[in-house]
Amino acid sequence: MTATKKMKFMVSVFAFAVFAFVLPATSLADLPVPAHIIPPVGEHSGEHVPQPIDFPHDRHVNDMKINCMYCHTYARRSAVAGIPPTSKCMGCHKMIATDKPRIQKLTEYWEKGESPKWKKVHDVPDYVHFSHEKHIRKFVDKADFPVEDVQQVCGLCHGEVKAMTVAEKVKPLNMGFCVRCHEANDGPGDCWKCHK
Amino acid sequence: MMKGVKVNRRSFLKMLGWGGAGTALAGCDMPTTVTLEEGKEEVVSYLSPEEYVIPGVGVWYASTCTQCDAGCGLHGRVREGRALKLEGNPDSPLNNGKSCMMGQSGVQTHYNPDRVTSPMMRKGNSLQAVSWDEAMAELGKQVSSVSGDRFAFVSGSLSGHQSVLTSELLSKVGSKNHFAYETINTSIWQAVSKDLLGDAMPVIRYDKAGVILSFGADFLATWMSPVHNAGEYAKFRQGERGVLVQVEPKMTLTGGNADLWVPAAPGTEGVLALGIANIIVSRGWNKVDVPASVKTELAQYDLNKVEKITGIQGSKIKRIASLLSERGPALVLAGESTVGQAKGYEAASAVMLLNIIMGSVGTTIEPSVSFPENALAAKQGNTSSLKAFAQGLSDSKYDVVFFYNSNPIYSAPEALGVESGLDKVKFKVALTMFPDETALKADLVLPLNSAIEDWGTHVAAYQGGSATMSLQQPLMEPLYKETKGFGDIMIALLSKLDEGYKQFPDYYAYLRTSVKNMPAELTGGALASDESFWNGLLQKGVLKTTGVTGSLTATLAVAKVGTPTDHLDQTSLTLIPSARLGLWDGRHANIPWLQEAPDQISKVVWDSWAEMHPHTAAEMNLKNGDIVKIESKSGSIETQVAITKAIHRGAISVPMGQGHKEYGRYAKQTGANSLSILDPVFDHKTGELATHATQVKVSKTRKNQILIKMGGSDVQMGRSFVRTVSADQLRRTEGGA
Amino acid sequence: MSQVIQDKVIDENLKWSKINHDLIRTMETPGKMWWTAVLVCVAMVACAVAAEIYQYKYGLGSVGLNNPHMWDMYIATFVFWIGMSHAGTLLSAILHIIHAQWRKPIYRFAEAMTTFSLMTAGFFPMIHLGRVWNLYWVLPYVSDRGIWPNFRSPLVWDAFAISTYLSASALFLVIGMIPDMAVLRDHTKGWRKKVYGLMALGWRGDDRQWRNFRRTYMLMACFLIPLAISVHSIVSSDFAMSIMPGWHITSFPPYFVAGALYSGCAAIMTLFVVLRYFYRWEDYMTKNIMEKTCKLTFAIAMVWTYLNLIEFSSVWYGHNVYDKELLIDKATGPYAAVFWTMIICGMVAPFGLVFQSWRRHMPTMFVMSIVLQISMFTERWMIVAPTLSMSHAPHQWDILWGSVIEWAIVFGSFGWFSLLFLLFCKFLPAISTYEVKELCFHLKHEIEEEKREAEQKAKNTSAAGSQQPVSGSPGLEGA
Amino acid sequence: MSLSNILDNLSRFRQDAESERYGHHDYEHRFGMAIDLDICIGCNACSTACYAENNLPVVGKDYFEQGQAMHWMRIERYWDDEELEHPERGASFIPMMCQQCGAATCEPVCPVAATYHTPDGLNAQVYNRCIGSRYCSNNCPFRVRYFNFWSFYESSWPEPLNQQLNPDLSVRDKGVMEKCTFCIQRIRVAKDSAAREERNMIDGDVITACAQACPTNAIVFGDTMDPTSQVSLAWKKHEVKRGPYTHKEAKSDEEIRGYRVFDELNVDPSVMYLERVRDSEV
Repeated sequence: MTATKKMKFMVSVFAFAVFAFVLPATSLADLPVPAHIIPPVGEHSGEHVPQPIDFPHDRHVNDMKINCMYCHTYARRSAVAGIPPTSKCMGCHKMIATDKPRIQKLTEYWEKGESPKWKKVHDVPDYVHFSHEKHIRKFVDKADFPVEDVQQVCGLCHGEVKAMTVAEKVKPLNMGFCVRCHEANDGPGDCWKCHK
Repeated sequence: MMKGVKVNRRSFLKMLGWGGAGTALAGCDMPTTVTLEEGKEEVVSYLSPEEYVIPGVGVWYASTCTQCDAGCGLHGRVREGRALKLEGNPDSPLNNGKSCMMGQSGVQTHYNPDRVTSPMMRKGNSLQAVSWDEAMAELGKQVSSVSGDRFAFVSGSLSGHQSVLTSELLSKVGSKNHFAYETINTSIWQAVSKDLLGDAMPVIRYDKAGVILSFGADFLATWMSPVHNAGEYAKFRQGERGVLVQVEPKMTLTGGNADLWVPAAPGTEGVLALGIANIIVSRGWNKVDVPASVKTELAQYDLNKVEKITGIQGSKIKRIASLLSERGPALVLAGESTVGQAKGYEAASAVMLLNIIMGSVGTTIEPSVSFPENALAAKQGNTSSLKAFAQGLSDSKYDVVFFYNSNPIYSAPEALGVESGLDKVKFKVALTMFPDETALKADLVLPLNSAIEDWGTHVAAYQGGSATMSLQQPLMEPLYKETKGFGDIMIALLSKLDEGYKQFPDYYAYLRTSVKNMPAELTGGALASDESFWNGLLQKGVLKTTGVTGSLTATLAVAKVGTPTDHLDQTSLTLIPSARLGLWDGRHANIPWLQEAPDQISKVVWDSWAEMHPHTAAEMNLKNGDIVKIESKSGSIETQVAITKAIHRGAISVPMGQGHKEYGRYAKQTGANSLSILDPVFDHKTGELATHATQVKVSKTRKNQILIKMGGSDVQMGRSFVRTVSADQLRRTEGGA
Repeated sequence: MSQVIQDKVIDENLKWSKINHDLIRTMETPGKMWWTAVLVCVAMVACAVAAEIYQYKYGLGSVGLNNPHMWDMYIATFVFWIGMSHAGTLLSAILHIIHAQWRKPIYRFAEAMTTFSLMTAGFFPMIHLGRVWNLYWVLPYVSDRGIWPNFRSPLVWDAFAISTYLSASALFLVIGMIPDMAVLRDHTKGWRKKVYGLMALGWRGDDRQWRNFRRTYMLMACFLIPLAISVHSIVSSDFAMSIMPGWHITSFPPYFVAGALYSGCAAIMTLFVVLRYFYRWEDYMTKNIMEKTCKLTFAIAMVWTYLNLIEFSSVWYGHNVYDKELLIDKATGPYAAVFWTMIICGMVAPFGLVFQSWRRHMPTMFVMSIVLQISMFTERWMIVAPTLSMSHAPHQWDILWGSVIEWAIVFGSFGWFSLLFLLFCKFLPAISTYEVKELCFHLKHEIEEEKREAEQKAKNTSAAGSQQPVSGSPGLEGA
Repeated sequence: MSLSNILDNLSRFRQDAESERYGHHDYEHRFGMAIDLDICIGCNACSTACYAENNLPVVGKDYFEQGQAMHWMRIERYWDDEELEHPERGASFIPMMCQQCGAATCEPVCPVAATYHTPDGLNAQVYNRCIGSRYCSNNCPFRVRYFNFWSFYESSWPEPLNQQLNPDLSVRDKGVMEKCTFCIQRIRVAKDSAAREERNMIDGDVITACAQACPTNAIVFGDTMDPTSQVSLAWKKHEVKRGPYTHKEAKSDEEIRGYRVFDELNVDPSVMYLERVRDSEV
C-alpha cells in the first residue's frame, strides 16, 4: 500500500509542479484555494450558452453574498447539485426587483406553472457517475471547512462563478482533470467509483 | 431509501425533463453519443417540490401488483418522477416483500409502447380517436338508455372499491349481468372445499405439511397465490424436509421441483386418488376413521384396476400411499389437469377425500380468514361465467356490454362463438390499456391508466391466513394526457346516473372519502377520518384487519369419478393448454421481458410449441422444430414440436398465452393460441370449462423451423453444476440449509 | 559425375546479362494475365470491404458470433496468415546463416510473402474488435488519464510482437533488395528509374558498400530469427494462456511455430510453381531447388505431426476431463469432418513428398502445396472453434459455421494478399539477381576446382591454392 | 488502473495463495452469495428482476436464436436421469450469473484492463474502457459474460420503454462486453447512505435485485468478510472457504451441502451453491 501511496504522491507532486508552471491558474487568481486541497489543474474556454433567462450569478454571489448551496441545495444530499426549484426563486423575487425584465420573465414561468428549460453547462458523459455529495462531504464536512466559503471548493471545478452572469465551463471536466485531482488528493482509484 | 413519507399526492409525481440526472442513455457507443459540449442537454427543475424529493435519489412508494389477481403488495422506486423498478412490499403478509417475474414486469406494462393513448369510437367500421367529452357523452347516452337486463359487464377478478363501484353501476342500471371471468382459476377446488369442508377458501399450510401430494396443482407458478405459496414451500423444504409428489400428465414448474413426478394418464387423477385412498383405508393407515360404506365403495378401486386406468405401476401407487401415511402430516391438492375434466368436480372431491381421511383438515388445511367487509371482498373470476356470457350472446340478450381487464375474444374457445356473438351486441365498450382483440372489436375504447398511474384497493381472494386490504397508489403521473383511471371513469359514469356521485371530482376523492368512513373493525380501532391513518396506509400500502375466522367440517363421500374411457379416444392425444408463469393466460404476451424469459421447464422462448414425448414423436417421426397441425373438433392450430420426456405419452401440451391476432408488436403473430381450439366441454357440476378434456389429432406438416430454446445441452455432461444429494441422510440429521 | 555437379541447383553458365534481362522482362508493362489476376483480387477485396463496412455499421452480430463463440474464423485466419509469414524468414534468414546456397533464387519472393501475409494478418485483430475506433488503447501511450494497457494480456503482447516483426521483416526485405535496385536503376528509365534510384540508396557496388551491406544483412538475419520464433510463440499464448480446454496446452508455442513454418513452406511451393510457370523462370527455379524445398517441408511436416501427436497423447493420458472430452468431440462430433481433413491433409499427405518423381513434377507439387495449406487452415480453425463450442459449461454449447460476412472477409484476405504479391512482382525484383549471379559464380568455381583437382591428382602434385576472384565483381567478401 | 497500480498488483499477484487474503488485493468487502438449489424453484423471478434493474436489452426472437441473448442471470435447467422414460426426480435448476471469482480468469487477459478486481471483491467491467476483444468471455469457464453484438438501444427500448432505464448505470451499446455486477449501483447507494449516517455498512444494507425478488429466499447475498453476515454464516456452516481449491475427502457431516461450481479450476468463485436434495426413498 505504502508503495502505491508514495507513487501516487510523487506523481501528484510532479503533475502539480509541471502544470503549475505550464498553465498559470488565472481563474484561481482571486478565488483562494482551500489549504487542504491540491487543486485539479486544467483550463477550458467554454462558449457562452444562451439560457432562457440569463441568470446573473455575479449579482447573487458577489453582491448578495448568497451561498452556492442555498440555491443548489441538493449538492450535499445527492449526486446532482440540481437547479433550484422555481419556488425558491420566487421566494425572494415575489417582491425583490420585480420591475426587472428577467424577473418578469421568471414570474411568467411561475404563473404558467412551469420551470424554465435550462441548458446544461457542466456536463459529463452518461457513463460517468459524478457525485456532488461525496465531494462536499470530503472537502467541506469532513474537513471542517467553513460552509460559507464553500464557493472556493465548488470553484475548483466550476471556476469563479461569482465573476460570471450565466455559468460558463472553465474547467475541462475530462477524465484527466478528475484523475489528477484524485491522485493528488488521495481520492479513490477504483474505476467503478465513477464508471458503472 | 425513504419510503412513503407524508405526501401531497400530485406534486411529487411531476416528471423531471430528460437530462438532469434523468437519463442513462447509450453511454458507450462511438464518440458521437458522448456529450461533453455545453448546452447540448436540457435540465428542468421542479416547480415547487416536497422537501424529501431530491433529484438523483430514488424514493420508494407502496402500491399493489395487478399483473394477476393474487394481489401482492409492491414497492415502486421513483426517481425524477419516473417509476423505475418494482419490488415486493415486505409489509404485505401475502408476498412478504417477494415478487414473481410478472410482478417485476409491471413497469413494462406501464411503459409499454403499444398502449391506447386516446378514446376511440367506431365510426363507420373503423375506430377513430375522439375527445373524452364526446366519448363520455356517448357512453352516458347508451348506459342511461339501456334497459337493465340488456346490460352486461365483463371483467376479470375484481375486488376493493373497483368492485364496489362496478356493482354500484350495475345496480344503478338495474342489471345482474356481471361476468367475472378468469381462465386461470381455482373455482372447482373452491366449490369442492365449500361442499366438503364448508369453506371455499381454506388456508393451505404448506409449511406444516410433511408430504404434499399434488394432483396437477401448480401452486408454485399458477395456482391461487404463487408468490405466497413459494414462500411457504421454502419453509416446507427447510428444517424437517417435506416431500413433494406431483401427479400430472405434463410437468409443471411444481412438477419440476417434485421429489417424485408421476405422469398419470390424462384425466385419471381422480381414479388414482381413490385408488390411493383405497390402499390407505384397506391398510388402516387412515388418520380419521372411515365408515364401512365408504370402505366398500373405495374397494372397487383395487390396485390392478387403478394401475390399468392410470398407467402407473402399482408399486409406485403403493409407495405414494405409504408416503402419505409415514411422512404426514399430509396435504393433497387438486389443480387444473385434475379438475379440468367433464367430471372435474368429482376428481377434486376424490382428492379432497384423501385430505379428509389423512386428517389434513385442521392440520395442513385450516379454516379461512375472510375479510370483514364483504363489499370489498374479492369477486373471483371463473370460466362458468364465460359460458353464461357466451350463452347470453348467442341468445342476443345484450345491447351494451362493458369489457374491463378481460379479453374473451382471445382467451375464450372459438367453439363458444364469443367473437361472432359480439356482433349482435349494439354497443361494446372496452376499458383497456391495450389494443387487444376485444378492444378492436368494440364500439368505444376508453384508454385506462396503468396500475402504476392509478388508484385502487385490492382484497386478495386467497390471503393465506391474513385478512388484508392492499392499497394501489400512483407512482407517477400518467404518461399520456388522454388516459383515465378505471375508477375515474366509473365515477364519471355514475354521476351521470346518480347525483350523489357528483361530489367526487375523481376516484381519488371517492377513495379518500370511503377510507375516511371506514368502520372500526377494518381500521383496527384507528380513527379512519384521521389524516395520519391515511398517511399510514399510504406508507405501509396494506391495511391489516382482524378477519373473521371460519370453521371446517369434513364430509366423507366417495365421488363417482370419471375415467378416461368416458372420453379418451385411443388414437388421439389429449391437448393440455398448460398455463405459464409469465405469459399467464396471454395477458402478458405484450411484455418483452416475459417473451424473452424462457419457459421454466421447456426453456423455449418467443414462440409457442407443442411438447411431445419422444416415443409419441418417434411414432410420427417428428423432431424438434417440425411444425405440426393440431386438430380438435372445434378447430386447429399449427405450431412447432418440442420433444421432452416431461410429458405423458398420451398428451400433447401447447402452453397458453401466445397466438394473439392483435395486442401490440410483441404479442402479435407470435405462436398459436391453444385456448382457441378447446372443445366446449364443461364440468357438469360447476359449469367450469374443462380445459384438459380436448382430444386432438396431430399431423405432420412439411414445414419446420429452428426450435429457439435457451441452453445448448439439456444434460450436465458429468460436469457438476447442479449436484444432487439424497435426502434420507439429511432427514436423519434434521438437515436443510 | 561429381557431387557438386549432381546436385547443383542452377546452371552455372547463365549470362549475367540474361539474368538481368529475365528479371526486367517480368517487370515490363503488364500483360492480360496480370491485369485479369489483379481484377479478380480487387473484386475479392471489394467483397471483404463491403462486408466489413456492413459489420462496422451493424455490429459483430452480423458475423453470427454468439455467446460461446466470441471468436471464430477471424482469429483462425489471423493465426493462419501470421503462420504463413514465417517461411520467408526461414528461407532468407535461417538458411542464409547456415549458408544454404539453394535458397538464393527463391528467398526474395518468400520474404515478400512474409511481409504481405503479416500485412494481411494485421487486419484481423482490428476487424474482430467490437469497438475498433478505440484500437489505440492497446498501445502504451502517455495519456492524461494515466491509464495503461494491461501488460498481462497476451493480446497486448501480440500488438508489440506483430508490429515489431512486420517492421523488421519489411526492413529486411528492403535492405536485401538494394543491389537489385541498383541493377533496375541502371536498366529502367522515367519514374521507375527515380524510384529505384531512391531505393538503391546510391549503390555503386564497391567493396565498402558490399562489406557494410553483408554485415547489415547478416545482423538483421540474426535479429530476425529469434523474433520470428517469438512472434508465433506469443500468438500461441493467446490460447495457451487461457484455461479453456484445447487451448491451455503447454506445447502450443513450438507447435504453432512448426505449423507456421509448415504452412509457410507450402505457400512458398505454391508461389514457386506459379512464378516458375508464368514468368518462365525454369532457369532459376529449378527442379533441384523444388526438391530441396520439398525435403525441408517434409521435415517440418514431420515435426508438426510429432507435436500434434504429443498434444493428443498428453491430453489423452492427462487427467483433465474437459480436454479429453473435447478431443473426443473434435474427432467424432460435428467438427469431425474438418478435423479429419486436417489430419489427413497435414499428416498423411506430406508423405507424397517422399517420391522424387512427385517432387519433380510441378503440377503435383502445386496440388500438394494447396492440400497442405488446406490442412494448415483447418488446423487453425480446429484450434479456435471447437474449444468455444464445447467448453466447460454445457449449457452454453453451440456449433457455429460462420456467416456470409465472415467468410467474405476471410475470402477477401486472400485477395488482398494476392493483390499485394502481384504488385510486388511487377514493381520489385521477385528473384534476387545478385545472389543468383553469386550462386553461378561459386558453382563455376567449385566445378573448375573439381576439374583442377582431378588433374592435380593425375599429376600427383600438391593441391592447388584457392583462386582469388576478380575484384569488384559480386560475391567477393564473405563468400 | 494507473501504471503504479499495475506494477503494484503485478508484484503481488497471487501472493501467499494459501493465506486468507488470497489474491492481490486489500479488500474492503468481498461480496458473495449462497444459493440453495434445494429451494430454488427455477421460476425466473431473479432473471426478470435483473432485466429490470440492470437495463438489460431484450434482443428479440432472431437474435435469441443466434445465441446473442443478454441474460446476466440465467436459470439453467438440466435433466439428470436420461435413462428413465420420464424425469421422475423433476428438473435440476441452477441460477447462473457471474461468480465474481477471486482469481478471475477474465481479468488478466483483457488487453485494456477494462475488467479488473475491485476492493469490493468484485469483477468490475468498465464499459467505456472496453474495446470488445471478447477475450474475457472466451476465458470464462462459466460463460456468463455477454457481448453487445448489436446496438440494442432503439430495438429494445422503443419510446416510452426507455423511460424505465435505470439512471444509476449506463446503457451499453454495441461492441461492449457486460456481465453481472452484483448490482454495484445498489452497493454504491448503500455505501453512500452508510457514509451519510457516518457508519460502516452492515449486513442487509444492500441486497441484489435477484436476491430481493427470489420468492423462496434461495439466494443469500452479503459480505463474506463480515463474519456475522448471513452469507458468511452459510459459508461457514457448509464448510466452503475462500481461496484455492482444496480437495475434500468426505463431508464431516451429511447436512453439509456447500460447493462452488468449477472450484477445481481454482478460480475462487464468490458464489456458493447448496446441493439440490431429492428424496431417493420416494
